[in-house]
Amino acid sequence: MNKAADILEATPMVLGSPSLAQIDQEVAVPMGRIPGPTWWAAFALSGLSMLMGLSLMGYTAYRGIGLWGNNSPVFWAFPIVNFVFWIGIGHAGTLISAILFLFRQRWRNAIARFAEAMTIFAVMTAATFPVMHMGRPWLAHWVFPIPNDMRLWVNFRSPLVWDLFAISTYFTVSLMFWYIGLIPDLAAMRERAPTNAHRIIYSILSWGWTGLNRHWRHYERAYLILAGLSTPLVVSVHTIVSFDFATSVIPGWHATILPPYFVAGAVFSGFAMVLTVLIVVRKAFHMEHLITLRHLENMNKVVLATSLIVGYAYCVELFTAWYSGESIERFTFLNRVTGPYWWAFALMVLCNVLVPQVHWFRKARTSILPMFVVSILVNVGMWFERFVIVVTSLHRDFLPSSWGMYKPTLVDFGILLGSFGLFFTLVLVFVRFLPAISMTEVKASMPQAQLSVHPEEIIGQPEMEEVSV
Amino acid sequence: MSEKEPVGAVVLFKTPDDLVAGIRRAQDRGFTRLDSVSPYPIHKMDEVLGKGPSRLGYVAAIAGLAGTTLAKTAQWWVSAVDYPLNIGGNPLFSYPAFIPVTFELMVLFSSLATVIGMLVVFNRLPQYGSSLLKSKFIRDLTCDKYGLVLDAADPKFSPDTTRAIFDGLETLGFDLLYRERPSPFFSQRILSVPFLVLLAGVALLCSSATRLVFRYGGAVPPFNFMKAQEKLNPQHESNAFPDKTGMRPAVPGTVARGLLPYPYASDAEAAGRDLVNPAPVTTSSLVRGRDRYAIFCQPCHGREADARGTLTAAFPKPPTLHSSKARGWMDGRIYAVLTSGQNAMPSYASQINREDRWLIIHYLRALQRAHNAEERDLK
Amino acid sequence: MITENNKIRQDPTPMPRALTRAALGAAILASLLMAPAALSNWDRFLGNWLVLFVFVVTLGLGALFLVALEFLVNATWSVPFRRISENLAGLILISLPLAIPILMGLHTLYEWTHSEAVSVDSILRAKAPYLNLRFFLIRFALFYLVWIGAYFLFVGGSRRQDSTGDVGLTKRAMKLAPPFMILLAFTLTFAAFDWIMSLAPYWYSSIFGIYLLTGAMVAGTAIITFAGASLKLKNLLPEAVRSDHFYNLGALLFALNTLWAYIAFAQYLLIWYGGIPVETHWFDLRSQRGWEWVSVLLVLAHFLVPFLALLSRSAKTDLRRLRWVSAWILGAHGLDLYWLIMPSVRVNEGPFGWQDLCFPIAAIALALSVWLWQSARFPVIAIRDPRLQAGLQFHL
Amino acid sequence: MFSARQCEDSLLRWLPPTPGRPGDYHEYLKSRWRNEVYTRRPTEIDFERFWNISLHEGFITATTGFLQPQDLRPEAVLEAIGEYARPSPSGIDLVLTPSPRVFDGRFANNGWLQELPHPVTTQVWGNGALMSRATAQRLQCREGDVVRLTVERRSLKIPALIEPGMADDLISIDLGYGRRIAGSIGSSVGVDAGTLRKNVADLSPWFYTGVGVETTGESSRIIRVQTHFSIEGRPIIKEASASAFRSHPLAESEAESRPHVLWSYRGYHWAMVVDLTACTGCGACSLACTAENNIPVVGPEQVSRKREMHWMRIDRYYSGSPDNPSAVYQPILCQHCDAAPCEKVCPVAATVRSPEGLNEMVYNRCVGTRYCANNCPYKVRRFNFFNYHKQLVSPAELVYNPEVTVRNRGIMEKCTFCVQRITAAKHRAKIEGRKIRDGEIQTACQQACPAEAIVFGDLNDPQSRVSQLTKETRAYHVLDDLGVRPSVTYLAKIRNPRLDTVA
Repeated sequence: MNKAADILEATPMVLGSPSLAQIDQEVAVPMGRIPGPTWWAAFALSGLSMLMGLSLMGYTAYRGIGLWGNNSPVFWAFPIVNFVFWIGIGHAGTLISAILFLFRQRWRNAIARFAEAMTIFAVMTAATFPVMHMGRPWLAHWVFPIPNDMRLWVNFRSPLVWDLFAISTYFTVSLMFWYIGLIPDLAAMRERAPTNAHRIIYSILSWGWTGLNRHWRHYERAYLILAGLSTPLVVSVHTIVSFDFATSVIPGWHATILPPYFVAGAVFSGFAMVLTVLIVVRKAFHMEHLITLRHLENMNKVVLATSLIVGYAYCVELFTAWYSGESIERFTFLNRVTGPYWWAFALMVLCNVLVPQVHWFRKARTSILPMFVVSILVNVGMWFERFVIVVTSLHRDFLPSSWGMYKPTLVDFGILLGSFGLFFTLVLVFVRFLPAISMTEVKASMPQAQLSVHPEEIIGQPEMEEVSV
Repeated sequence: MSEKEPVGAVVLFKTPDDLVAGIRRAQDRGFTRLDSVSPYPIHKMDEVLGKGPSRLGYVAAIAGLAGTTLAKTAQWWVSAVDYPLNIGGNPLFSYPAFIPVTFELMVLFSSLATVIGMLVVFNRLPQYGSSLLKSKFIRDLTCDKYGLVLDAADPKFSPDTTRAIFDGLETLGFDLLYRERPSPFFSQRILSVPFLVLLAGVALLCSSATRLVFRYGGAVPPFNFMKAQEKLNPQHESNAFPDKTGMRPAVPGTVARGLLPYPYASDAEAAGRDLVNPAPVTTSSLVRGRDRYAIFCQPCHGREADARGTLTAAFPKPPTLHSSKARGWMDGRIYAVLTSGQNAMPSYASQINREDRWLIIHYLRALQRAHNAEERDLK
Repeated sequence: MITENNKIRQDPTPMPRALTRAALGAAILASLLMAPAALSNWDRFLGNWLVLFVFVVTLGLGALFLVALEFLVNATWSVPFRRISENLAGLILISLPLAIPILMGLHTLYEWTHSEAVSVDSILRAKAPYLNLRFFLIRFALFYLVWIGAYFLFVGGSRRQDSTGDVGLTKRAMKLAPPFMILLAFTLTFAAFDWIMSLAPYWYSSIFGIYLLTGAMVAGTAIITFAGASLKLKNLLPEAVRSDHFYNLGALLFALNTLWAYIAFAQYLLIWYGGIPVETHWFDLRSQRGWEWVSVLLVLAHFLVPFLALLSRSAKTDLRRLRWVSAWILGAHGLDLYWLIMPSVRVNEGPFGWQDLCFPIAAIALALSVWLWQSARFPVIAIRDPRLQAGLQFHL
Repeated sequence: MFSARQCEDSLLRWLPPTPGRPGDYHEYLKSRWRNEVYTRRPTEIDFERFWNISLHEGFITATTGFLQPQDLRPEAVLEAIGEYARPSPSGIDLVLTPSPRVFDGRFANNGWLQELPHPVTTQVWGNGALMSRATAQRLQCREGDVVRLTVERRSLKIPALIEPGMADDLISIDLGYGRRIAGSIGSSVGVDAGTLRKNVADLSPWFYTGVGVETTGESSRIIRVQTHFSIEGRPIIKEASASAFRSHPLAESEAESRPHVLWSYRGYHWAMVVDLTACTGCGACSLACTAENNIPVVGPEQVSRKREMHWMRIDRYYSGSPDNPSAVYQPILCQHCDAAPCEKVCPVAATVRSPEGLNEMVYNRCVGTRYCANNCPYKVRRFNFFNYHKQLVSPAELVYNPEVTVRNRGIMEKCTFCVQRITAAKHRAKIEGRKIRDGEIQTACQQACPAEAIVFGDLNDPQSRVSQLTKETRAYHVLDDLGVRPSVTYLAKIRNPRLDTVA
């Protein structure tokens, strides 16, 4: 049967079988240390671009949307593209932590924490855009159904209101999911805090967690339920984002395939972003044996799969547009491929469909440089996918008289850069102060951590009463 | 309680299997109040301790149901009852459009309930004062060792002899647990006064900040609510003109359509000569005439035009309009009186428009005729 | 735990006689009812036949999909069920003869085959390069080339393994799985466009391929669950196949069914919201003349009931419940196809006449007989699969 | 205001004083009338009333003719133009025409007119050397390339403006632009072609032959509000030649199935009909709308970024060959759809249907997501990207209509069917206890349209002109297949048969 052995994946999830204590050590120690110059350099860079982005947003709020390239007919442009892009990034986290958890994919344990953190940061980044995108951002609270003295209500038929609910729910749930996962680790950090300040903070955050089994019991259940809830949630979020476009009547937006297509695209880009950052972090913090090549390979497989789904969506979309036989529908997609923005479409297809195909080869899946390049290209491609959908559909719609071209301004680019700054600043702070890998889950998945007793032998034990100590 | 009294004990083990062996031993000795401590959830440990699955699922389900109901009813009430607008010709209660929000609220409610239920209700956290935290083993227990916790409330428990029962097992140590008086903030109960005060403080801060921002921040230019209008509103003054009146009077000498200048200001008799009543005598015209009369004339001249008005005490008494003189006047002559006034009577030109003046005259004629009716009128 | 291996019968497990009789009875009853149905209303009969045809195809492809899925993600828990899927995948072979009446009745079913209608209608003319008889038949052939080819590659290989025990066959299947999945997605998409969507030649919805794809997955999983649960209840499966395996199966069924509901809802919401007549027309047909009740019934039968029935953890391990829920879902899938096809075929007829009755019976007869025929020839489990042990030892 | 004085007053003042002539122009005019008109017209009423009545009526019936009618001699006209009709020498001819917007430049400082698109080229804020494609190709210049025109020794640099349908070898330039001192708006907008003129012209001061043209490598910005001139075979314009129309009138292309109509309008249902046959594309409607509804002037920079604010715009489409195309003008305004896509998507319900079928825009509720504008198939919604009213200086506030809100930045706006006029009419009707009469409400565009191509009224009143016209065979809706059910109906363009026999 040894030939069968290589079919059954026998490669361990953690290399070098470290002791549980070592795992804690490796994860926790970087937090105690004073960060090196590279960290500071990265922090300064991202921090500066974040500040620039934020100040540009402020300036826009002061002067008006006119500072951007938006016009008629392209009323939505860069900010919406960025919004969808970042929301998409935010989907990998929950997918890894929830869906793979439900599928009992143990390899997720090492990367789940990190991915969840990136989800939260990505959603935070994304959430800035709808607000600043408003013509009168100082009235943003009007979009919430707040009872008010004017007896006005919001329009629950509007996809933007759905968006509001979806994103706030998604953010809340991901945050709780992430924090729940953190509590035991925080307890561990509490016990090995370098300074007293650390200790107090970790103590407060860990709610006095001690690891009694009666706590674990409900804890695991809660984790399972949250995973079960987040799975449809994560699908719903990008579905609703896709509704923003698909409910309209604009050709190129109004396509029924958009929901699944957007969800797949979101997972696609999310995984790519997680890969990009993970590859760097794992190198910087020397976690190669906790986040092994096998983790990365599995992620690359998901990238390939989602890339194929996205490619399928492109094809079906184009075909259906032709199949419809409607001249306007056909023109929109012809214009998408051959019109003035053909290069965006070409870039999108190249990065999202063609490039990831290298992952058919195990060699590419398991070597760092190719996968790094691919992951970055996928990020680029997914950004352009949103650009193609938003801009090329709008700039030539029904009445040729109102056709126009869209040219982004420097402010647009500045804000885009700023969003990356915001995201990476948060990531850097996170890896500095919180365990980037779930010690608890990695420990729990170690071979020596299991009970060797066979399940059948422990059925029907007398129930123990709860201790109060 | 006294500081000396131990609330329990913890036995330290190296591997999960040792832990299970320890639990078995304690169970054999009749211990019923015990629990395991581990740095991670040990698979199947619930079965070892004879615990069934957690009931958290019901909490989640109920909360989810609540969220669904709330969302559906709220959206129905807002869109169909309290704020019923025709939006794009859609039905007021467009159920397909209300499904997304319903779903989101379902998820939000049930996950909030799950987390709060798990932490606060089921696990009764935070336990900043837990005696385990003071144990010397706690560092190991959160890292790579396993503990068996025995409760002092257990009848079999005694601080001195309990240690002995684990002889012959792979134990790493034994430690008695003492509850120390918890610090006021790291309290056992989440409902401790300082914590609540802190909570209230934060809430107050946030709400007042929000209020300030929304109340004043929004009104600072350029963040306006379009209260400031660049246009010149009616009845407002304008600095463009020397006399500051925004609404301009007509340039002298202009003649507006339908408003020929009234030439008889000085010569009422001429008006009596030249002018004829252009208004037809119809029921509706008489009715309007009566109304105008009631508004403008009646206070002085009285309902019957017999000078028995309500204001007679305050004002010089007008003559009755049933005098032969008044009845002899041509319509134009009366029109002249209405237009430019006479004796104590001021001009009503600015209050009663031209047609109405003529209608009033018609009504006045009717009054006069009714007041001194003749034989033929009764036919 | 190698001992468990001995419990597994190496030879085909004899199926209960009752099933054979049931299949026979159903077949006879169906064929008796068919003649009058055909005579009373030929168009309707053809429409029903199309429903039956697509039903059988989706069942077969769904089963084949599960087989490929196992190799794709290298799942071990489903190994004990794989032979059931393989046997039922045989429905693809049966569907080919079923297609003959459809191909003969194309002119009655599909408006775009009427050259005089196409010549006067700009939209149909625009579609003619795709919607024309020759290309339609070429595509039809291509679909079956792919499906039957895949059937023999996967199923044939696995059966050969019973005798040879060659691990290489498993490896080959693993290599084949990804490309097959891609092909399956495209073929079934275009099949959905060709066979169902083009019944209403103006209507188009880009999600429709995925709609049928998920439908097929649900149906496939449902019938596997049904067969598996029935076998287990009759103790025809090895001991080692325990509730944990069925939990996974039930969970998969639950997930896929919810996915189907999601796809269906997305399609409906977007078309309802957009309100473009060309698109809404299709749903208008399904909200008049009693069809509105079928639509409501579909929501209940294909989403609400299975969702609630399978939600709880215990439900997924309760074999009896699994059995009736999966049977229910199979019915719902049939109803779905009926709802997709009939209103477009018989534009101004209401749902449900006695003519439709024979087809569910026929479907049951077909599925049963194929299954019995297949499982009479091969053991109930892929006995020499290298991952069988791991599969049997699977624990939650 | 600004203690200004009527110009005639000034003239009187500057004339040498003569006894008996009143210094005030009003008095002067009246005295002229008293002596020269009143006397010639036997009447019993005194002069004051005669004067007032004449003013009021606007005319007087003259008994003894003031003017002697001359009869025209066509042959004389032919002679006159005959000498110009001789073939021009080699080279390019130049025609200088007064601008349809700023005329000879006297209106150059009027922002409304500067921003009004040119009826043919849709150019705003400037002029250019208008030439045909063939000519442009021969000169190797693209649109916007600056060319130097030379008439004798006078030369001028001006951007080329290429338009199908121009005669070859002919360049036409609008006058009235390029004024150096015209005021805060009109100074140095466009190019002053007057400098090419010759005080003693051999043919005419407006027409020159043998004009030298060479490209200068430079290029300058030509701002057109419309850049694509073909309807791409979409259901936007319907046209037919009269003969063809008579033989078979066009039938409204009915979409497969109308969405179920849930809402009916009790009371009034306001609607509009626009007759494409009558429309000449002059743009008066657009201008009237600007004046009525406080629409800001955004300036060349913003227009070039496609942010013009006109609620009523005139689309112009070409059909036929680029050398000799035929043009259609289509006034496009908010269609007030019964199933308006813009309303569904607004998160704050800032745009909703009124009970009278208007698509209402609640300015102060708008938070500016611009979702509605995206979803509008007609792209008639306008967004205040900046606060376009800020830069106004007093007394500019006086030009604003006090009845209409001035929109601030970040707010969406669009045609309201002049809701302020509707409301005013409703008040009148209520006071007088009646329904609004057909034709009582005139929208600003309708009022201004010289061709009476626009009709507004109540669709619920079967007798109203609107309902009558919507039943015409020429009636159709733009983008009818979308099923948005617009309230604006267009009457198909019917071309003059004699022209299409020529073409």
